[in-house]
Amino acid sequence: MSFPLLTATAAVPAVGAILTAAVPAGRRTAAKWLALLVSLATLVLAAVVFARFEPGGDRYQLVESHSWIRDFGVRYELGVDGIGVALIALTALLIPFIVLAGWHDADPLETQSKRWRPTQGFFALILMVEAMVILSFEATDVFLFYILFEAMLIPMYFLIGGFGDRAHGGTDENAAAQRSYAAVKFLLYNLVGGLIMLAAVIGLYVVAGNFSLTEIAEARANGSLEMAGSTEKWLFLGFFFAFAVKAPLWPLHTWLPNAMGEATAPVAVLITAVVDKVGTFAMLRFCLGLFPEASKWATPAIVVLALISIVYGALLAVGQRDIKRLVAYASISHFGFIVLGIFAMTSQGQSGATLYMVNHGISTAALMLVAGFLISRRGSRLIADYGGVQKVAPVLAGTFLIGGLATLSLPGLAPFVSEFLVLVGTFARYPAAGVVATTGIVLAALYVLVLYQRTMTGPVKEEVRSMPDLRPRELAVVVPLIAVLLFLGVFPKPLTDVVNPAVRHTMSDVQRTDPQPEVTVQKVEAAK
Amino acid sequence: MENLIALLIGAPLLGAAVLLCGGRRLDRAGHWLGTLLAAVSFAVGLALFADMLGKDAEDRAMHQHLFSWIPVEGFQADIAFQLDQLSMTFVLLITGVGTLIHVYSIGYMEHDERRRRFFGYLNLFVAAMLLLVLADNYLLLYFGWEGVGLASYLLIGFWQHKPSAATAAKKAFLVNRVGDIGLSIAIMLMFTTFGTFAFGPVLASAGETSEGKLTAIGLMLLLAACGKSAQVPLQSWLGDAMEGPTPVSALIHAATMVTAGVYLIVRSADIFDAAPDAQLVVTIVGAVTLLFGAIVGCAKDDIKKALAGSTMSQIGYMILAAGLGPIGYVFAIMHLVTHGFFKAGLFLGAGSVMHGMNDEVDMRKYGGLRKYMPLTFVTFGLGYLAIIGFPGLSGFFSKDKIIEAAFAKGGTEGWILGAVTLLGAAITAYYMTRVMLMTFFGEKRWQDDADGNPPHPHESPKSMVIPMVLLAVGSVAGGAVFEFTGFVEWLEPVTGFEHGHAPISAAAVTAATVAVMVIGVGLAYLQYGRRPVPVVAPRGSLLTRAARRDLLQDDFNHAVFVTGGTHLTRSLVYVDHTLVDGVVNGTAASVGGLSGRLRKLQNGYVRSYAVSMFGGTAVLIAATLLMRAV
Amino acid sequence: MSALAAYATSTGEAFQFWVLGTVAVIGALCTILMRKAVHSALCLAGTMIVLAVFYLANGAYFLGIVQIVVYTGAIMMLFLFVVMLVGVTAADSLKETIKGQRWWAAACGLGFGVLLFAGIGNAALTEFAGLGAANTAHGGNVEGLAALIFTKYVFAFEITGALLITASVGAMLLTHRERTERARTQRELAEQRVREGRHLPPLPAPGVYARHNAVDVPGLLPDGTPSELTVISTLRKRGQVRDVSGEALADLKALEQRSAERLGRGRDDARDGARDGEEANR
Amino acid sequence: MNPVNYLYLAALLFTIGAVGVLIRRNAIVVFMCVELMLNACNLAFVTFSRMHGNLDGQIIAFFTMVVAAAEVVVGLAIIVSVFRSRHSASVDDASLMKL
Repeated sequence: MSFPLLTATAAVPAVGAILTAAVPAGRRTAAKWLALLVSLATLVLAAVVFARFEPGGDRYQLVESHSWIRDFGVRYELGVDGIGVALIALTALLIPFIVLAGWHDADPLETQSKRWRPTQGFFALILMVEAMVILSFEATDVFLFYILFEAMLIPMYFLIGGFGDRAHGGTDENAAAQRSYAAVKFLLYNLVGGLIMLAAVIGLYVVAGNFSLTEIAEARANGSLEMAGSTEKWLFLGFFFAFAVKAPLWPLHTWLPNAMGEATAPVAVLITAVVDKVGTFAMLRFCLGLFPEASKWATPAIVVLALISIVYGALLAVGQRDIKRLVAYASISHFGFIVLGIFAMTSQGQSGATLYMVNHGISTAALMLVAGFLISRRGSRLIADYGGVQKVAPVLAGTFLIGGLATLSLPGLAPFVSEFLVLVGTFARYPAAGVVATTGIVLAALYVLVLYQRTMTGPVKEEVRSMPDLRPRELAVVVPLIAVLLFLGVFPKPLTDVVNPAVRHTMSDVQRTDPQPEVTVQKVEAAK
Repeated sequence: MENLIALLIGAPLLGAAVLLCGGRRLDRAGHWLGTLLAAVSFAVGLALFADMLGKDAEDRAMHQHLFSWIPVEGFQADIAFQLDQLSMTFVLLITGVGTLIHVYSIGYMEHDERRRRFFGYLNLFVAAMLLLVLADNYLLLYFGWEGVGLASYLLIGFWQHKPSAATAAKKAFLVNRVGDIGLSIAIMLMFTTFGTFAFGPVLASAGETSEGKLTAIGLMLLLAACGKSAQVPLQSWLGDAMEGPTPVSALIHAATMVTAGVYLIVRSADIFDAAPDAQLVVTIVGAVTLLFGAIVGCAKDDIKKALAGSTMSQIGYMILAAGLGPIGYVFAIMHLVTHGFFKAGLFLGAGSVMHGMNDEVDMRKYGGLRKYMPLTFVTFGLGYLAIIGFPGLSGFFSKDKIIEAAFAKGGTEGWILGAVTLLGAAITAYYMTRVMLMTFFGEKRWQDDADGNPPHPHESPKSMVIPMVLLAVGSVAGGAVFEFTGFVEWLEPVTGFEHGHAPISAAAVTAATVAVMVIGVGLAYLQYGRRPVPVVAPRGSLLTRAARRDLLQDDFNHAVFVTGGTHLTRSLVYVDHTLVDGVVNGTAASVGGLSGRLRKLQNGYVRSYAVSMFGGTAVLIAATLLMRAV
Repeated sequence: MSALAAYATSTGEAFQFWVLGTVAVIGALCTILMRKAVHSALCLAGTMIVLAVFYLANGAYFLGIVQIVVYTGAIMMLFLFVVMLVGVTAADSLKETIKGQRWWAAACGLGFGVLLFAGIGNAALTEFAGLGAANTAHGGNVEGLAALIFTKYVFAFEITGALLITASVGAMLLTHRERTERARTQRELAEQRVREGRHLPPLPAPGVYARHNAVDVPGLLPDGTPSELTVISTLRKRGQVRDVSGEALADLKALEQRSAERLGRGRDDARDGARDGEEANR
Repeated sequence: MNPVNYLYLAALLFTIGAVGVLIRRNAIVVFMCVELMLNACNLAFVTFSRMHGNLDGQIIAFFTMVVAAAEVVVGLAIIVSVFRSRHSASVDDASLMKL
């Protein structure tokens, strides 16, 4: 029996979370360093997973399988395909920066009791989320996945409700009320989604007799498991609903702006860049893998919803007055792209969607974390409270602009690659949808540049005059992220190599082939 | 030699990276480094040019494949370069004029504390522009296309503390993005039609698909070109873009970036040749913009905006020529290059004037400057003569050829296009003469600046004058050089060439061109040379007032897109809050209300609970009995 | 008798059932309707005795005796003991305070009863095996029960033993109050009393002029008013203080009047004295 | 007479006891009503025992008595300690469950 690498990748942050939580009250700096070290160790393990994964090998690799609840056929079954590997890498990559960015976000206030240990709790919860997210990317047992899908709500709930943004307009009580509203909303939305998914999970068990993704998919493929059309559709809808809440897709999106607005910037990144990816990932792995026919049946409706998300999210981002809510609506628009790419059911679309998940995570992290640094300096989330920051803090403004440009998918930065792939993939199957989605790139430019113009340019406002530029710790967060964005923007090959075979498998799951070009072109020798 | 192509881009890219990341340590030497790297790129370009000249006309294209950019199933995008005669022309223009403008900027930006960053942006622009013209596929071209857009955004908004500059930068980027939709849809169409978007295969097999598809691709490419090259209806950003520093206006918004649209159309010649409808639209767009820009240029009092109108108009010429097909491609590029010389020279001259006049841009507050800035006057004057098409100067050759080609289009279209180009030439002569007269002739109309300092017009430093002189030389000699060294033969392998057969003789066209030029100059002289120029602009006719406001296009945009968009987003924010969120919150509230009522049952009295237990037991018994009875 | 009880119901048993059954129902109703807890307890005891008779009639001789000895004799006495502790004279108000409680209770009770009756009526309960065989199998009812308890139900029996032990320990724990501080010595108590400055001498004794020596009768102050201090605090809290001052004054007045009439002395003085007493009483 | 009448009587007593639990506030009386219900059950058990001709029913009734005794002991102890602290034996006074 080989070393359980996948379990280890999730276990390290889980154990780290417990250790961090146990650090005594007076030693909060030790807790921070511990959390950082644990997240770095996880990154190393994730890198090993990435390196050990062979793009040309089996579909699921590094498989681990143990019986768990024998009576119901529930197994502790792990395995990664290329998509999982990419997303594990994303998660493991982002968490150290989230920890570093949130270094002082959970320091106890002067007024709090000495025995109170918010810092330990904050970092322990972040590591806990990391462990569960990584494990959910690895789980190939539907029941195991479901449990993780739900369980990660708990630490997220406390992260949103317990550690709010200290930059708020109103009184402390008011802010606390807003925060708990946001946290409860997040929890309720996702719980309702999870509940419906639970019904579908049980239904799947009734139909299939076990929970193993690989077995069910295989049985479906070779015809030994027949599923009535309507059954498959209902089960698909049950799964899809949960993932659409998590993703989030219009019109189930309204929890995201509240949650991202009220949470601290690192937690907001955790929500949108890491946790929400579980939703879109699960669409690819479970919706398409388990219910190919129903997925094809639902595609037109989902494509329309995705298009609405793209345009609607972008338009609402334009209309926001709060920086963090703006980023949240931008994320909704981007999730629309991801869903569009998944359900376009072309190789380009799905590769693009997978890359989009990774790239959106990094670019949003860059933008949101810099925005968080900005907000922490001025103590306000309102766009109107800023102006002329560029003159006072050029590095901050510059990194903010790069984050923004990544969000609007400028070529040369990673999101462009994925966005274009999604667009091309969609266009090849549904030209009209591709054209509508393209308007998203104009609107993206609009909200990013308006945000930049209003906060960074123009005459320097009195309140920002003494604003310091980025500190070394903050630079250590932003610079590597930007470097990754640039690298993946120009050379995404390491990622596409891993993702391509997985996409090929998914395409064969749904039994779809790419539309062929109208004209077959002889490769001109010179082009080589 | 092929491996040097990457160096063309690499040098300025390195400069941009070093200058932008280097921090304040580089403040003192940064401008020299930037200029040096631009010059290195120019030198490499010259070396490649020399190498290219040594080969046969058909074998001159060079390729360099660096690596696979986006390797995805059924989708190959490479980072690969193609250097053929067309690209070579652009490379030399970009690096040559670019280097000159770097030199000019050393003096122009001397007192700006952020000069290092300015050079970083300029280098970034040069790199992106080179990428645009060197790409061997449309996606990489798109990369460069957006890259120059970014550089343009950064440079227009270089003085970000001015809200007008920040707004102008944003506007330029946004309008360009609208055009980019066209380019991306065109690429997607190519992908679905041909399965690839590399120049070679797409252009080679353009004829194998339906004309409708090609027309669609062509129109989408045209949309992209309209955005980048400020053609109607996406021209509105160019005037505002003059908020940027003048060297930027010269390099980006006159000589190079704005002509990228022309490059795109000429590069896609095979597609347009097979789609006559698209070509027709191209010529119409070119013709309309030609007049539009010229009319706007007549009414502006801001020297840079007047020149911007002129740029728009001249690019209109190029687009029109590109729309004419093989009879016009070469002349479009030729005019593009000569225009690059004289318009850059004019802008640098304008910058020099502003430099001496406390950054005043209103021509009504100039006057009589020829005595104070003789060198600027001479170089600007030569540029002026070139642009109005004074016989023998560069503009004369290139513009004359376009007018001839327009007539050669044939049929009614040919006559109309020819007439429009001639009219445009007349108006060009008129507004350029107006600029010349208002700036350098007449009496002084100088005014103190905001701080109360009277202007002290003086000749600019050498670093600024030398580039102006060199560009003036180019403006004078460029046309003749091209005409007599075989520019047509040089480009023909790439773009193809046919001799147009105009219904009237070439000599007649030339005569007409000169005649309308004289008329235009004369009219301007009557209006601005004979009479004193009022310091406060007269109210003017309806057309003048409309032209001052860019023929109301900005007002239209504002009314429709800005106001409408604001209302749309506001109402959507409201809808999101009340309707989408409201449905959920309403559900929550009704559940809450129900629970509030149910809560009253939980009054805390044990006996109450006991009653419900007892009732429940009774119900259970009843249910059991009923089940047994059934 | 055993045979009778085992196999059939005689007329005698029927008579006994109808008479004693009526008594049992009346007893039960009285249990829930009496205002004083002690009355309820007595009624319940009556019902239980009736039930004991029914057990006997049904052939459960052991249970019948146990019912009387343990239930009626021990458990009900425990009830009475607690009733005494809490206050035997306190009468509950039967006025309902929870809105609708009584109606709901009545409705549920009625419905429940009807359902039970319907259920019993529906069940096919015509065959009666009788207990004769079972009771004689081991030589008698008690022996039969013993045989079952110590074989089949031995575990349950042991567990009930544990339950009883636990219950008694629990009851002790619940009612026993642990002394958490050291008992104060007499010296300390005296010092405290001096410090507080109240009632330095011992509290006055109850009783009035040797006429009423009961502990619930407060002693009278010199002006004829009763002093609460003389009654122990438990009675005071329960409100079971018997005020006899008015009675004493009336007696005094009558005595004075009589002596005045007899002696023919001035009435005014007597009236003054009586008035003084009344005022003081007020 | 049919011995089923004993069952009817048991049902009646049980119902009366249950209603008593619901309408009385005095905890001691409530307890007595519970005892009444238990006794009603016992009567039913004894009757069933006779009906089936085995002694198991009586055994159950016996256990019920034991448990009832234990319950009374603990219950009354609770009542006493509650009375000590609150000076009341009314079940309505202990309404802390109400929000």
